[in-house]
Amino acid sequence: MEKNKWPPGDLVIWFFIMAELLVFGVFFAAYAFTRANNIELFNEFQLTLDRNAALINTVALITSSYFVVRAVAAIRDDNSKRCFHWLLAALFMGLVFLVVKGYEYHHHFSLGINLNTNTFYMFYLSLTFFHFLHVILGMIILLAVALKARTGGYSAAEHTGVETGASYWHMVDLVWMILFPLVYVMR
Amino acid sequence: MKYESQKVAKLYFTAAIGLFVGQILFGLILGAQYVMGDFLFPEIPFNVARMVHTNLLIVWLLFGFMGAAYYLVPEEAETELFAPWLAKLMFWIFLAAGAATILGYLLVPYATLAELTMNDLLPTMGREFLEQPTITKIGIVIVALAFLFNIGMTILKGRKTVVNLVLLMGLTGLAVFFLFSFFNPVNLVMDKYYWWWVVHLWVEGVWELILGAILAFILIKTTGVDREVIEKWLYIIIAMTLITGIVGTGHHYYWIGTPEFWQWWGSIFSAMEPIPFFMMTVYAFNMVNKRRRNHPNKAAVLWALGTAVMAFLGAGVWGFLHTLAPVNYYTHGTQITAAHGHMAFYGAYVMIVLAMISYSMPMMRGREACNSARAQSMEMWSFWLMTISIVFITLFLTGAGILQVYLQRFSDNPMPFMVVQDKIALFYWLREITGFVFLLGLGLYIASFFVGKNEPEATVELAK
Amino acid sequence: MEDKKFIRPCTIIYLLLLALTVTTWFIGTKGFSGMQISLMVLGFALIKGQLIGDYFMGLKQVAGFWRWTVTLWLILVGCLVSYAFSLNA
Amino acid sequence: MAQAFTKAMARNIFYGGTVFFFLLFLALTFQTHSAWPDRDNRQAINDTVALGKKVWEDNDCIGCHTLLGEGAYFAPELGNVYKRFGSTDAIKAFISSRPKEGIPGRRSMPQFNLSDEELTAIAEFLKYVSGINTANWPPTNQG
Repeated sequence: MEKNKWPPGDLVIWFFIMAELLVFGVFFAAYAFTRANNIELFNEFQLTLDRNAALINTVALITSSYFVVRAVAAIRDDNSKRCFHWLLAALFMGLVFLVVKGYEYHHHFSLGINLNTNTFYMFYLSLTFFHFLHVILGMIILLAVALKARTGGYSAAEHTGVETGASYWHMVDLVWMILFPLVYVMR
Repeated sequence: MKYESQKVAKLYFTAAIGLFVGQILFGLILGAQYVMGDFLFPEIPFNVARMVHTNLLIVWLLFGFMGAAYYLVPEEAETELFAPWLAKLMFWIFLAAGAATILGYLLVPYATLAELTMNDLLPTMGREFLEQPTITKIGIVIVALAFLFNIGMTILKGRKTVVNLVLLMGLTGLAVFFLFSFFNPVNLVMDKYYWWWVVHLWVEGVWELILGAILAFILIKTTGVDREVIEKWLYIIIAMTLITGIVGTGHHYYWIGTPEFWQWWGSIFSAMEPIPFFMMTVYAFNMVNKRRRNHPNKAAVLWALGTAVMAFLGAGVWGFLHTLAPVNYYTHGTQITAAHGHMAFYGAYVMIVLAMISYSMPMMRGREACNSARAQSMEMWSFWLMTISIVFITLFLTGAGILQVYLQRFSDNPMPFMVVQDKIALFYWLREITGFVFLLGLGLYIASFFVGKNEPEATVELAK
Repeated sequence: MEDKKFIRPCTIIYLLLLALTVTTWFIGTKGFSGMQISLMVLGFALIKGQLIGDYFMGLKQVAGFWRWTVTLWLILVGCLVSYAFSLNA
Repeated sequence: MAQAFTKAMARNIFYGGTVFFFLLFLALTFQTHSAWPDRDNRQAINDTVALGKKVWEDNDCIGCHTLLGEGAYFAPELGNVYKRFGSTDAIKAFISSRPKEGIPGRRSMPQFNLSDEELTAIAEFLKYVSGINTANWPPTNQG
């Protein structure tokens, strides 16, 4: 099969995907190295996190990403309507993520936990909240793409917008794939 | 120059250069006081000279930005300025207010000035860079509003280009964030926190939009590269600037009573602040290399490229040097900060204003496109003198800073501040001498406006 | 059809991602700890990341620099994190 | 068909990114506010300290000194001067003993002719500042 020179979507988004990955990468490394100096603290408070909620969220994001893959496939097939439906499904899974994560935050905040409580919670809240905001941003992008798809704004010949939104959304998923084990599981 | 009303910029630029000279003279006084502690004491104490030095810098850069806006907005919008009379009126008001404030600093003790201007009604004075009496601050707001109105109406009735839009956003942000200078709680930590919303969000936020817009304008004009390409780059650069710069404010929140999560957030985001500056360097050189024509104003192109390089070095590299929290723990509040400040301001803001002056002044003075070859060559000499001087000033201050950090904070037997100052006096002497070379460069710069007046304009052939 | 060629591997990848996720979760709920376990979990995460990059993001169909962007990032993060976890093991 | 490196996309990222990060900044600011009661020594603030801050500002002390590392680098750091000098009396004595005409050849603090009340106030202000939790900055007592 003929290979492309460029990744799917608008190239600009890929520059920002790289920038975002860089920031998250630095955050991950900072977490890991700080943990190395505070192992007891990190191990103790990691246990207070809700791993079941994190599982639901991981599944939600993977599923959502998969739905977006289907949406891209649909538009390549010139089927705007199907593309729109898959995007809606993806958005719904994004919403699931936000609700579950919101529930987790509610739990922590009701215990009076915030960025200043201790180093572990500082990292936990910083990392997940920064990611949380990315989920919201990604959903806004997907929503914009979905609305345009519904009015037939894309076609098999021209659907850069769908691919752009999809690439960003996969990045949000990708980051969570590392975040979940690092913060919730590895000890 | 296509529109008569653009000429109002000439007033602004003239004032800017005049105040620039004042700034440098007071810089030399400060440098002398660093090595001869009793110089001009008690007539002009250090704090007064420093206020004059920094306030003149801010005011002349504002004059420069306004002049640049009055010149480029009508040309971009393809229409005359909305109200040239208002621009002239505001010029004189601003100049008078600025001059009165500086004279106030110099003629009466600061405490008396505070009393005379009724600072107690709304105390805003006595904080770094915001030393202006409250009434001057209110005056600045009024001038800024009138200016924004004038520029905004011009843009509204004319063509809406990205350059104009970004410039307008930058100038609006400048006015909006200045409002935080009126917030001065007794709680020092809160005071400092919001003080940075003026200072940081200006110089590492909205001012960079202004810088980006002016640079884009100059590049469009001098290289003939497609506007679409330049505007796209402009968007990406300012996007990166704000994405890194807003949370990057956190690098000021390490040691002033703010919570410790800022050490992480500030370090990570401010470590990325050099990226937009690097992109700006790449972009400026790229555009010049891809130029569709050779502009005969070589000096303006030199200033524009110089801005890109020096902003990256001063703001990007020298900023990065001490932005990470573990490093900043030792360097915070030392000559390292001063070194960074000098090169960053010169590279990013002084040079962009001089680039704009260099590009537009010849046309406002009746030339077709540029000055004579002799005037340009003199101007380029001044470019190199001033730029190399500032590089050396930065290096000397960095040397002083490194020694200061070691002797005062890092060694086994930390020495008192004043003892350390004596030990690093050599660097201060070198800095002061270099300052005179800078003044020489500035003198040449001004002289370049007066030489070769009767000679023909430089042509493209000569420019190659 | 082009369509199926694209979807089918993605569906398989999707199921694979789910399986790895559940495994990770299982290790987490059991509270297993230690360097070997941690590195294994990290390994799963890196594999998941690579799959997402290759198939969902479609980088497998790309040649040249961009093909390796996600991979490079994963290697970098993987090295830093595993080094940090090996420090006090 | 991708590859277009479009201006519209760059614009959207600029607007989206700016709003996004400004909101993030506001969220962090909110967290900062909630952390302050434990760090900023607000319980020490009273009318004397308020007057002290006014004296500090009205004489532009920041024009020579740093306070918590911010200001001019011409004279010593004062955020920890209370700890360095050991008492408010020592601070008052230093300020009031500055010679009017300076010291030949050396840097000298001007004589500000402060009243007793103002002297007490500035010393109390500096004492309040020394109680702010600065994450162990400065590294040494010398500032």
